[in-house]
Amino acid sequence: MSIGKYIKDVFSGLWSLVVGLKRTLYYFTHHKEIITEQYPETKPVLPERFKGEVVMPHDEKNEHRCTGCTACELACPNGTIKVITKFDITPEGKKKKAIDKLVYRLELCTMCNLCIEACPSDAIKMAQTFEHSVYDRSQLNKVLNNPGSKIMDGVE
Amino acid sequence: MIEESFTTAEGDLVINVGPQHPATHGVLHLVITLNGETIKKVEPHLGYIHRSIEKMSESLTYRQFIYVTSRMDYLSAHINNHACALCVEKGLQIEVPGRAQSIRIIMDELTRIASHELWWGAMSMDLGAFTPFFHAFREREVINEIMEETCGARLTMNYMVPGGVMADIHPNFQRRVKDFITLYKKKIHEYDELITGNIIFQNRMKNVGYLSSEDAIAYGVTGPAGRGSGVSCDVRKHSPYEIYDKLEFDEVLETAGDSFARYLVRIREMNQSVRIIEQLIDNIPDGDFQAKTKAVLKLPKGEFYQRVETARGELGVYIVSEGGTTPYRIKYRSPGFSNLSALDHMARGSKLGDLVAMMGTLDLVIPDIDR
Amino acid sequence: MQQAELKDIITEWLPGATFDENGQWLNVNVEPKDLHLLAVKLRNHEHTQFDYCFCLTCVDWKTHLTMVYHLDSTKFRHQVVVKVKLDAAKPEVETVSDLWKTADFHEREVYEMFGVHFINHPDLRLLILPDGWEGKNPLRKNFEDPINMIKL
Amino acid sequence: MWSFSHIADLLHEWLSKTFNPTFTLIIEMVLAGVAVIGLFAALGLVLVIMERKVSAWIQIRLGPNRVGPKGMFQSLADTLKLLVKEGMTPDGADKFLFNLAPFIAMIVAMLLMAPIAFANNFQFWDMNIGVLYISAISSISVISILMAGWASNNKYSLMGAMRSGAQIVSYELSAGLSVLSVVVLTGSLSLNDIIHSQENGWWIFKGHLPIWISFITFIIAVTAETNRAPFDLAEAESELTAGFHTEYSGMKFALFFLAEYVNVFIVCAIGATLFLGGWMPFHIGHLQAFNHVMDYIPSSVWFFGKTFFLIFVIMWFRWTFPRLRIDQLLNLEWKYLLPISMINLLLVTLMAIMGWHF
Repeated sequence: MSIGKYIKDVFSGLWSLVVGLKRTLYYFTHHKEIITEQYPETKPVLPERFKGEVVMPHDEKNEHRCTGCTACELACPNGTIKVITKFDITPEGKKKKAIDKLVYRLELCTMCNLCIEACPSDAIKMAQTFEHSVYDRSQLNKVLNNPGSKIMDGVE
Repeated sequence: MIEESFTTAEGDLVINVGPQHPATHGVLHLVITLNGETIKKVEPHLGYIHRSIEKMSESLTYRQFIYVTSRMDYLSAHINNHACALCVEKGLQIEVPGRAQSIRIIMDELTRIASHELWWGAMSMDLGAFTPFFHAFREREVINEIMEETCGARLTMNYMVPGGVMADIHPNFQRRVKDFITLYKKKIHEYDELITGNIIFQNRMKNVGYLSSEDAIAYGVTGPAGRGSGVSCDVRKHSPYEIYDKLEFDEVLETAGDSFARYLVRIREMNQSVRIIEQLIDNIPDGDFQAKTKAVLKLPKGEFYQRVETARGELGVYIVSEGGTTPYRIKYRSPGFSNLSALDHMARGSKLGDLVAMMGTLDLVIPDIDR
Repeated sequence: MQQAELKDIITEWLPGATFDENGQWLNVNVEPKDLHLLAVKLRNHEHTQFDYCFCLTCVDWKTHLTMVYHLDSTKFRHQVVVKVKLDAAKPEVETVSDLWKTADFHEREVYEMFGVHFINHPDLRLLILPDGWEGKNPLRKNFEDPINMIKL
Repeated sequence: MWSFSHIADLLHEWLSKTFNPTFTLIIEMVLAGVAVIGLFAALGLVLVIMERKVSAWIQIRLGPNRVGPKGMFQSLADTLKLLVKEGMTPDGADKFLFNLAPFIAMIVAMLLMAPIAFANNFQFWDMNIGVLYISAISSISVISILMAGWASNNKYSLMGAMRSGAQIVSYELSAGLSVLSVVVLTGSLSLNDIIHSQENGWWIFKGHLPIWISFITFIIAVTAETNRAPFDLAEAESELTAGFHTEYSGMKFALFFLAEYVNVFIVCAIGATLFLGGWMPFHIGHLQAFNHVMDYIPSSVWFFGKTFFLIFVIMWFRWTFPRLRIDQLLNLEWKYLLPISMINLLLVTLMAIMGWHF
């Protein structure tokens, strides 16, 4: 190794370090580049497609669109959804299948969206909630239909 | 008694790197035999997060099994899903609409950039530089937000379905991708300033973990790791899927075969991914985003194999069908598993500190290895 | 090399091999005892040069097991699939890890998941399963694990 | 004007009037001890929060911002947490040495405080061999690391300790040689004399190229000596998890942590004293007005300002560079730093002999 190359090595090495130092000094002095989000104070705005949790929308008359066809139950890869059906008696005196409970186990859900794709009557959708932590695992077993709710007219 | 248990009969030190270790980024367990600081043997012990995805897939239908594969290589979740969707489509002989193909490729390439950015940060952190990690996450976060807006999730999207994609792109998608490309071009030179040109980094990387091209082929090392050894192993080039054969991009090849070559391949590959996205983003064809498929998919009896290029290398999906609604047997040929098998060969004779550089440039994702 | 040429050249080496051309690639079915011989030829012959084994796995057909080797040539970019039918009770086949080093790990995986014994394998130990795992092979169709079963 | 020396003089006067000389000495020693321990605690808190803020801003983060105004009490909260944590001793460890090691680290750091001039005429002990004393005592710190690494009965700890041993012993050389170049120019080993020799300009502003070289060598060498990144091989977390203090927890860990920061402070204080003029204010030639304004700033502010600037530089290094490998670390010392600083010392000696410096 010649002396010239030795000195050149030392200087090019030092220069490469200085380039890096310049970059970090830039960020040290430019505080408007900071990207930290202060989470609990400023909540993130989640897009409407965000898959947080399966919910069943009800209208103001406490009616939902679920016919109890179990398409979502069959589509779910994890057995997250369990449809418990009952038989209602319609005013004409006929027996009609309806849901008693639609049990949704959030702990098993992977938010894969397959149940919503499978639903023929758009009865369920994804909500944008994401703070799911609870103190007891049983609280993650949810019944999606409201108590006393019934199926909307015209949904078959 | 302390002295006896400390070393082997030959006087070598055996240390367990992992299953919990800062450099393994997961639960990889390497049993390393050391002579002083020099590595004599590296023996991987796997299975700490083996979830038996292959066995699980045997009981799921062809629509359902795709979501599990997001959990294999969680950094290229889109590409894993893509591979499965392609394999099912191959069996069903579905023609995917052009719009879906373009969207799929844009998503794949965005995933690749996000994955390489995380790799860049994590690898620099392994080498002791913490700052790049946060700088890389700044750009990665933009991609994650694009994903969140269109696919509804940030990491495990399950956006690809047999026949196309699950939903059409968000109206903001094109604008935000273009914004990302602008940001990326503005920031990419900082990566070189911070890490690539740094003399310490170059000394840590050059001539470390040499893998000849013959060995790379023999060990089945693919992806950026294989291309760093001069092996032309880009599946997108040699057996193109979707519309990759119509796109202009270069297969990045480096011939040095050391860690620095693997590093350069990844950095340049990000530029190629940006190039692919730029070609497609303004030319997404109109039409359906999903082909018409039956509600219950049944693959004909036979065997189907699909190779795709993930961020880590070649992913193979091998479906054996008996004609039912669920696959009879699924094998995922994961890139990480083969890449890891070369680690012992690469590491012998190097220093302990080099192991970190090697693991970093092989870009091991442990769930991908264990499946 | 085209499928027909490959078929000819393999028939020349191994007259007993049978072929299946329905799939994506040419499938070659051979006897376990012929596997290593064929593998050496495929790997080293100047017209085939299958230097890259991109997938190695096993399928449990309940009555028998099938080893599946997917081979690729980085020079000619042609592919071939070699299949070996193995006895379900005592599956044994010679290793190919001396030809393709990647087979080392893949064969260890097949060994523990399917119980296939690879003759002459340099280091046939458990790779993924925990130490002390005995007998049962998780990816076999008759595998049952009543303790860890998740009941929904 | 209220300066440190003024307060110290007043205190001394009052004590001498009230008590007999022996008693005065004892009280003064106790007070000095309390002052050092107080300085330690304050330094630990300040430097930890400083490091976290510097790293945060470099990494485009906000850093601690929850405890107290702008997160300024974060390190206090951390210290409280470490104090109440259980200090565990591993089963196979050599218990005596394991528990002793963090205290040795602290004692060494405390001893190094003695000859440092914190302000004009304010020094615990103005000894005539101050520089020699510092190089002698700072070499002892390696013992605590070796002790911790060996006694932990952990392979990672042992490797970290061995690396640290090799590292500190080698970098002592170039640190010593670069300090020597200032000593040669000054002609004295006393820190006080060295400061006074910079009355008409700090050494690095006097325009001597060799002094610049020795300043850079000094900064690199002391970064290595205090086991700071990019030379933190003793605790390289991606290789050795935490190196020599892998097995330490609670307050014993905190002592190591504190000793590291105090060591950084001390080497930076020495650097500031030798090259940046200690508590000397910044003067420009004959600009009398400017110089008077500078004189008006208390000497302690000058000293701490310079020291904290050097500390910032070392932190800046840490958050920019990747870590070296052990053989490269030794290469850097033996192939680059040592020859350069030796030739440099030769040059400086020539300068001193020929009287070329001013």
